[in-house]
Amino acid sequence: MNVQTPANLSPKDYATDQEVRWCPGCGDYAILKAVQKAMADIGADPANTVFVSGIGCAARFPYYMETYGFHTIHGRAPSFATGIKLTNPDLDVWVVGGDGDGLSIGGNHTLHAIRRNVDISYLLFNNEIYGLTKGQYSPTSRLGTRSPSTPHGSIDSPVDALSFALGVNARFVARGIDRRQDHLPGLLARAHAHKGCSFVEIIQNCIVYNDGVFEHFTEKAVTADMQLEAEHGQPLIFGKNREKGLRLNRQTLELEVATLGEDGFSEDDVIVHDETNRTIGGALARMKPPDFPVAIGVLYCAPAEMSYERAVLAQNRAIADKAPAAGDMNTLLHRGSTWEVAA
Amino acid sequence: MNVQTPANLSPKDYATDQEVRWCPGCGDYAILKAVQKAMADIGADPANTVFVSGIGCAARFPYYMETYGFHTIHGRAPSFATGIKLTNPDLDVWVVGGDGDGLSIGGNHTLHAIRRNVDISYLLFNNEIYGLTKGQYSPTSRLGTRSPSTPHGSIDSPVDALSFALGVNARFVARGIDRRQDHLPGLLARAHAHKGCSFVEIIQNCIVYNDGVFEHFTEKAVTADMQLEAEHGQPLIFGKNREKGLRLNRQTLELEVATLGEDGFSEDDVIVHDETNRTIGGALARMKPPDFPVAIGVLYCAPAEMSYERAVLAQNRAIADKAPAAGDMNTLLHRGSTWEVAA
Amino acid sequence: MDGGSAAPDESGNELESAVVRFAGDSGDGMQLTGTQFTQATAMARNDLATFPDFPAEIRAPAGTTFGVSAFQIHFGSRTIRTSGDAVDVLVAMNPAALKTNLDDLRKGGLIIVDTGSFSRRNLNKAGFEENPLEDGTLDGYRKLEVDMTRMTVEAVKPFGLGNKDAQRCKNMWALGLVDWLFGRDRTINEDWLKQKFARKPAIADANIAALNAGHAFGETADMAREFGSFVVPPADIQPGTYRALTGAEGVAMGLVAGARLAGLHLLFTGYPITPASALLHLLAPLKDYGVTTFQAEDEIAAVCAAIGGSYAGALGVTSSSGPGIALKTEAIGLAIATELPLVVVNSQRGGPSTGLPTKTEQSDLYQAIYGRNADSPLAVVACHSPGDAYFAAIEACRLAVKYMTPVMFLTDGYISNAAEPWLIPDFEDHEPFPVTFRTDPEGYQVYARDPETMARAWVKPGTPGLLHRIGGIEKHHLTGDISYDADNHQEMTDNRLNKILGIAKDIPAQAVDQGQAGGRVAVVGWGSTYGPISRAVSNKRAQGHDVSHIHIRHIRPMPPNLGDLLKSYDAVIVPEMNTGQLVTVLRAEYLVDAKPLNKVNGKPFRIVEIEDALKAWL
Amino acid sequence: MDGGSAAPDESGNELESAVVRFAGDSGDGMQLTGTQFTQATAMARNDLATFPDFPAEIRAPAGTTFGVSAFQIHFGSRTIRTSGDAVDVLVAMNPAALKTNLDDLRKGGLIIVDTGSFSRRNLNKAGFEENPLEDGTLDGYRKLEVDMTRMTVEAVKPFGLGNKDAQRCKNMWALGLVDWLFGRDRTINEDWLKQKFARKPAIADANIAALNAGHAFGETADMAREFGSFVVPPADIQPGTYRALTGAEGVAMGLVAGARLAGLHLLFTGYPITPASALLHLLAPLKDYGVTTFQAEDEIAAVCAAIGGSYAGALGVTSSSGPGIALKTEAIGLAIATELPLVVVNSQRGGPSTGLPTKTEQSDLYQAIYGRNADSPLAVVACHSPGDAYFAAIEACRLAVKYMTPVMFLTDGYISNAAEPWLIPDFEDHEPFPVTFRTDPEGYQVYARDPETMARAWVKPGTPGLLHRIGGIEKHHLTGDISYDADNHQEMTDNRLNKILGIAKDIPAQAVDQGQAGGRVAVVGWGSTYGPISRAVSNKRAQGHDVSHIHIRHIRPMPPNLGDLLKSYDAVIVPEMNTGQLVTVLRAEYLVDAKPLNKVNGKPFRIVEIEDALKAWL
Ligand SMILES: Cc1ncc(C[n+]2csc(CCOP(=O)(O)OP(=O)(O)O)c2C)c(N)n1
Ligand SMILES: Cc1ncc(C[n+]2csc(CCOP(=O)(O)OP(=O)(O)O)c2C)c(N)n1
Ligand code: SF4
Ligand code: SF4
Ligand SMILES: [Mg+2]
Ligand SMILES: [Mg+2]
Repeated sequence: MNVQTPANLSPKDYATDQEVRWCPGCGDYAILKAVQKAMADIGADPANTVFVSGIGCAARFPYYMETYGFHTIHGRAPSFATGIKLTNPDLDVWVVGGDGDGLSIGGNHTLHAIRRNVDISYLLFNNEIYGLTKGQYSPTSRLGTRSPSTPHGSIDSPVDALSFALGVNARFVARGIDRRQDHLPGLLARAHAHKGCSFVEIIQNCIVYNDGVFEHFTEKAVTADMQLEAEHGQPLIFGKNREKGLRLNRQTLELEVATLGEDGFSEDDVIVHDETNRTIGGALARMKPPDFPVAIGVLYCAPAEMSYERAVLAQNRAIADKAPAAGDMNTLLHRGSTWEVAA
Repeated sequence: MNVQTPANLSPKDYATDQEVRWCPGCGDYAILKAVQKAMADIGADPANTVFVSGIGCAARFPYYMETYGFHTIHGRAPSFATGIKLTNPDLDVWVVGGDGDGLSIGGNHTLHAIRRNVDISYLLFNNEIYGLTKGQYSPTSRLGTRSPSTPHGSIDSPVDALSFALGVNARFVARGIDRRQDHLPGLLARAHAHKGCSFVEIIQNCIVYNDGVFEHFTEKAVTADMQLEAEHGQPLIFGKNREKGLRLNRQTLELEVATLGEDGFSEDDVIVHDETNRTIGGALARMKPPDFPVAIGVLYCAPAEMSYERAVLAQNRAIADKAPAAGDMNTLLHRGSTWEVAA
Repeated sequence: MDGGSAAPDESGNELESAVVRFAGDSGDGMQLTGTQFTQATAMARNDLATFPDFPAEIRAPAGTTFGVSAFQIHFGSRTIRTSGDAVDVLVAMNPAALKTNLDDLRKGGLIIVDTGSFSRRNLNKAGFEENPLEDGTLDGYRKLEVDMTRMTVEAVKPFGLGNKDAQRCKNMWALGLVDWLFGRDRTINEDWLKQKFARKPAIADANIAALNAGHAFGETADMAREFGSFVVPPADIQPGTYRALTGAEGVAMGLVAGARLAGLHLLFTGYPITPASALLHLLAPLKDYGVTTFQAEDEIAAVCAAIGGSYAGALGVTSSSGPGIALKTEAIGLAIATELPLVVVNSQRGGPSTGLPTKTEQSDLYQAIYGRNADSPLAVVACHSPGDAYFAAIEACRLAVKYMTPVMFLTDGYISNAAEPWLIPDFEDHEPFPVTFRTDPEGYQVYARDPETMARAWVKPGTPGLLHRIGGIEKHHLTGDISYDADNHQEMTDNRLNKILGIAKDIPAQAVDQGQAGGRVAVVGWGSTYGPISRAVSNKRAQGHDVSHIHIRHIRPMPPNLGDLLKSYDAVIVPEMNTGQLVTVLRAEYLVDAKPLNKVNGKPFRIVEIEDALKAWL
Repeated sequence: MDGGSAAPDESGNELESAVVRFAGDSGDGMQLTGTQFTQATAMARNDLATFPDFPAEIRAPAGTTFGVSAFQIHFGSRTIRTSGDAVDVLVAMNPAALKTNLDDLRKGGLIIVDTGSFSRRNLNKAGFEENPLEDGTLDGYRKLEVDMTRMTVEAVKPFGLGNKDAQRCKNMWALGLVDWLFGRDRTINEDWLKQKFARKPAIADANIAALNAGHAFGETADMAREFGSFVVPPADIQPGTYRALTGAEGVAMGLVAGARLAGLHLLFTGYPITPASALLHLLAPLKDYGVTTFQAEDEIAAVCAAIGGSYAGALGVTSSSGPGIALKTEAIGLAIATELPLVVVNSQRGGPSTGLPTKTEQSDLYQAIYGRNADSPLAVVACHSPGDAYFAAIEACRLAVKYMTPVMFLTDGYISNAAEPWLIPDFEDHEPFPVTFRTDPEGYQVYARDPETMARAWVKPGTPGLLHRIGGIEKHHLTGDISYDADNHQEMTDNRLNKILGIAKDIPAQAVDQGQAGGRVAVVGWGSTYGPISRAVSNKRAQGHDVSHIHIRHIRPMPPNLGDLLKSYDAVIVPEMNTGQLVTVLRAEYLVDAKPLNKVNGKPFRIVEIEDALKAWL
């Protein structure tokens, strides 16, 4: 180990010497690559960066990042991260976990880290399955998923990670895809730049237990038609020839897809993405094939004045500054009524 | 104890002989009254009704209902309820808990009971405080709440119960108020009628630790102006003289309040409540004073084909019906390859 | 015999000690009254111990038995070790208070009742068919019946309060009377009232008037003749500056002190639960003492945040009671596996499950020692009184940072709420144990151990050149890389165990609290049974019996001399407020035929209970 | 000496027993190969035991050591009790498999390697600098080097498979060879292949061709002369119908049987975790057996749903491994307080924390007995083998419903995955224990107890006239109303404890598995150490030593005769795959100086390890 300076690091400088132990072909490799690229692009200081994870295939992530890393227990990574940030808010803290880790056992911690707005970047690798425990269905698995624990098909409807996040006041919500190396690193850099909890769902193919569940929108051939790249200030247009756009149905107040030039639908009628608008963010998050493309990019971003741990420390400091005998232990021990017993 | 028939029961028939141990003046009394009235209105069979609760002041509820009751542990009531429904779907199961019980420690179980759509009626008594443990702030407490654990004011922003529920696919979302005895029993009857998880937030005043936090919209004098009673098919109008209505801002896609007759705003421009519309439900749930009234009533209701436990049992039955040797234990013991060892 | 023994007689005689209990409705302000009497008593240089007994309900309907709130104080001219077995003077502000507290009054003791509250309605609510003041219920006690309500209302008339506010002063009337009864200087109470109601002078004046009126009643009525006033001479108390200290305060300040002595920031995390919440409430305001508090969404998040804090270089401390500790056990395993410091404070309460949250018990010892999956050794430290809590908490912090290990710290509802006068130590006298974080990359290996303590080095993320990764999967015993190797797992398992066992070298030998090594009977305790065991043993010794008292602070590991010490007695008796937990540990560890003495009714041992049990052995 | 002792010689000699291990890359299909060889061996009427050893990774990169998957089978003409200490025949499909498995091969044992996989690249991946086939690494072993890859590709050419698919048949080639080596009838393997690939006949045919080719290679090559083929005569096996049974299957079917015998629906709840998930997978399809399975959002929700199920009148069962059980402990306390039936299955694995999930350990005994807050007694039952798991699981169900109590059921990763031939019992022979739900309102009191069992009555919600409320706050010992009364709490605490202790009357006296009561040494075990202890003791006894084997199933409470039994030996040795847990319990309970024999490296005891340890005592 030697002392590194953040300048001029390349993606491979963020790789450890550990053998990567995901299944060959797993989407996690692509995400690892994108993260390492994003780190180099950002110029992240490895010594000042911490990857915190729960348990699962995704949660193996820290072992492969040449930064500080804490591979904790199943579902609780956001809580560890909160403790880390409260102790040292200057650390760059990334949380990595799977859909089971973050939305099943860990749903509540995800909820509260988002609600409190702890300044972490939460990367949720969604493969719609429990990889590490060999393929049981997860809370994001689609209805009817056959798995070892649902041999006749699952019957509980899945949760949408981003709608959940928005429902509990997320201030940065984004979606990326393992295969979109052209898009993902930039998205991660945005998440990193956001002060507060940035919640990023990354669609990830589990080649062993859930291969191909995303191919209807991730296959090269359908990318243009089935993915919509939301960009702030740009009209929500997609399609091979950028011929389709989103508009609001005034009746239902829901989004709908229309073809430009048809039925008098012109570019002016297309909704322009405003990432500070919660209604648009929510509607984009909810869009599902086949009727809609899958929205990727930063769907919502509305930073708060201060992240949670900064506000905690600001309050601590304000009180401490006002306290007359700040920090004197004997003063503390003598607080309240005391009396003397003479010899 | 004697055998009761559901016919002709009055609210007091649903009261136990236990002394009610809430603080005098607590909003829980009013809710208890409303629930007992609703039970009588519904004609609920006490023997077929189970109240399940976690821990907290609110969670004392089962002791006061002359039905079956299970006062469990903090935050887990939805999970017990799920087990009960999976075992006997014919029972009417009500879950009662506070904001700490349901959204702090129990947030994840609330989430998954809603997502799965277990056929329970979940009554969340929101007093924005931990009552039973003597007044610490809760995840619904407003920013700046001073409490024993936040003596200098809380700094994490609260979660909105109904937005959370909608974010995780709730199919029945409603809000009531302890003081609205005219409104609450009917709401509860609606929740009961809904097949699937009905999630009801009930605004409840904690007279000891959080007195008056809701008075800006619950005081008699401001009721008409600060509460909006959403009713399916009716325009979203409120105000002492029913002079205010909600309309959509085409620019921001958000709701706004306008006065009828001003700036050409007429009743035709008022949004008509469609409880099957998630966008409207979501927008209503989010409305907060002072700019908006608080929406009460059934904000969203879109029943699924089948509730979770019904679907589970239907699947079980379908498989069992198809199985040739259904239930024969010796067949089970002999499944797979067997071989004979002769004497 | 302890409290209750020194019977006041009619002549205003000197007493060695006395026990007074104030009991009334939750709304009657009995906790304040008791605290104020405690202050005045402490000023009079009596040694003392107090015990508040809250109702389980937040605010039960007025007048009911389950809404009764009581505060007991035991004070004397000798060392006081418990809040007293039997009550000498019972102040009962209403029928319900009389009903629920009479059993504890010593025969011949004095009852002071507010007759103004003995209405038919209140009698009914308390479940009295007849008026106990009239039907002979109180035969065998001395009783002083005063219409305090009326007299208070009279006394405060000049201040123009409404009837309700006027009546609320009656606790001060009662305080005045009891102040008089024991010759207390009530200026301290007056001062406090002035300060408390600084912004409502009318209320302050009214309360002071009530206080004075109660006092005057004692002086002027024929009290002295009929009931006598009592004199409890000052105790032989070490000179110095004192304060009243509850166990919760002791733990809170001990944790702050421990972090300071280690040179660390304190990250205290919790989720409210009775009786543990008190710690969170006490620490939350101490932002000027390098303390950050975090109220998490549940106990699991709390312990994980504390571990995260330790990982990042703070002293992570988390606190709860039994059910909450149960939820933390998985994460504690991670702290054990990653060898990070952590203090877990358990304020024990009655169980199982929700149990009796406001009652005391010491039934989480098994959980502390054994309550985790897998071979998961950690250190366990127990405090035995409010003052001891301060020092024991410092010790827990010391072990956690020195040995890079979780430490389970045991206190209980009784210690947390009880108060005692505390000779305030000088912080400068404490031995510091500053942490040195590793910053030198040269030769760093994540799980390389200090040869003496077997602790691995503590590295703060943010340190250049020491990048590494840790986690809960078994790690190579040096590099810290994931290792599924069989021999390595055996080695790491042994290392984890031996590190904890090695702490035994670094703790004081087990002392004998009273008596000597060897002899007939040793009474062995831990935690809050200290007071009653100590007094019972000293009473028995005073009677000439060969009995010693051993009280164990370090429960895991135990002091190395403990086994031999226990074997030096003919009999070993282990009183516990559980069904027998420490006794199991001692039997397994040392194969001594230690005998349990168990009490699980939510209340501390009475001294006589231990004395009675000892009879069989002496 | 056990497996590994019977050295095959060159002359095709008869062996009493043999140990074969198939090892290869995760993608090589070693588990299937092993299972198929097991089937053929069982048909040949050998007794046998198997043990699969999966890699921790789902699919590690091909060729790496951490991606090696192995399957071991021990079979013989006598009773087989373990999967074997030392390997007689090792099939190594690649260099990594050779690397990680060679240590376990007995000196003089036979290695069969696929030379086709010994490319430079694969050697590198396995961490070999030199080719071990050439550098003398294998000196002292007998080796058979075959280019299985090439020969397989040749054999399957007619079926037009792609190269990859063709190569994937090489495990069947290896199976054919080993079938030949031990004279197995391979029709059963052929039948299985036909069935498995019914929809892909080309694949089926290719695999069968490979199987036959491997077999033919044995027959035609000069194999018989050079290496001998072995004959393991049929064991003296009880006649009847057999199946292979893994521990997970044993538990799963035992639970279904237990619920059936109680006349109840089974609600099985879990959250995936290795190695417990197997139970969920096995039970999920059994919808035609009155089984509902529920995959909850976490372990806490799972246990709560199971308790909810029991409350509503089903048999609630929840399952996990150590870290997940830790999360369930708070809720188990509620089941104890409300006295509802519940079975908690713990499939133990290596710890602490995440530990070694795919390795075995029996280190959750403390957690099972003591791992809860407060005085929270429950019953603990442990199974010791796959077949025993079935009966022990039924026993756990019986105790849960009869005594209205949670029962902790302990199994472990070794038992779960290991397989043995199982004489299928006739379900009609099992004694039913039907539950009677209370329906009579007359005189019903929620906590009134059956005088014999001390169990309270079980009432299903939905029953008219029996409306009541229960919960975790302490309850009146008869009415079930909330009670903060001191004496009541003592009574209920005693009741809870005595109910569990009373189970001792209802369980069989502790038997001596081998040997007799009294004597020199007793080896006392529980759980999966059964096999190695049993064989070690029988070996020692065969050598004339006075040593007995006692194996404990009922761990809480223990059989009443156990204390006297243990005291009847000069020495008591307790081998455990932990740092000494049962031994602590025995010492505390009976004050016998039981000595630990511990092994915590993720692997079962080898027989010789126990034999060696016994030397000091015999
Ligand atoms: C307390 C606990 N419960 C269960 C497990 C077992 N477990 C490990 S990872 C995992 C889920 C993996 O799914 P996911 O989080 O989606 O990650 P993936 O493997 O798909 O990347 C489970 C259930 C555990 N390690 N700890
Ligand atoms: C595991 C556990 N943690 C903590 C507690 C303590 N506790 C009891 S109720 C409660 C919160 C009460 O707040 P809420 O749910 O809002 O109910 P309220 O009393 O306000 O009606 C807490 C923290 C507990 N009983 N169990
Ligand atoms: S199991 Fe799935 S998610 Fe896990 S490493 Fe393999 S391919 Fe990736
Ligand atoms: S503390 Fe608050 S919520 Fe609880 S009973 Fe009293 S008033 Fe009601
Ligand atoms: Mg996943
Ligand atoms: Mg609340």
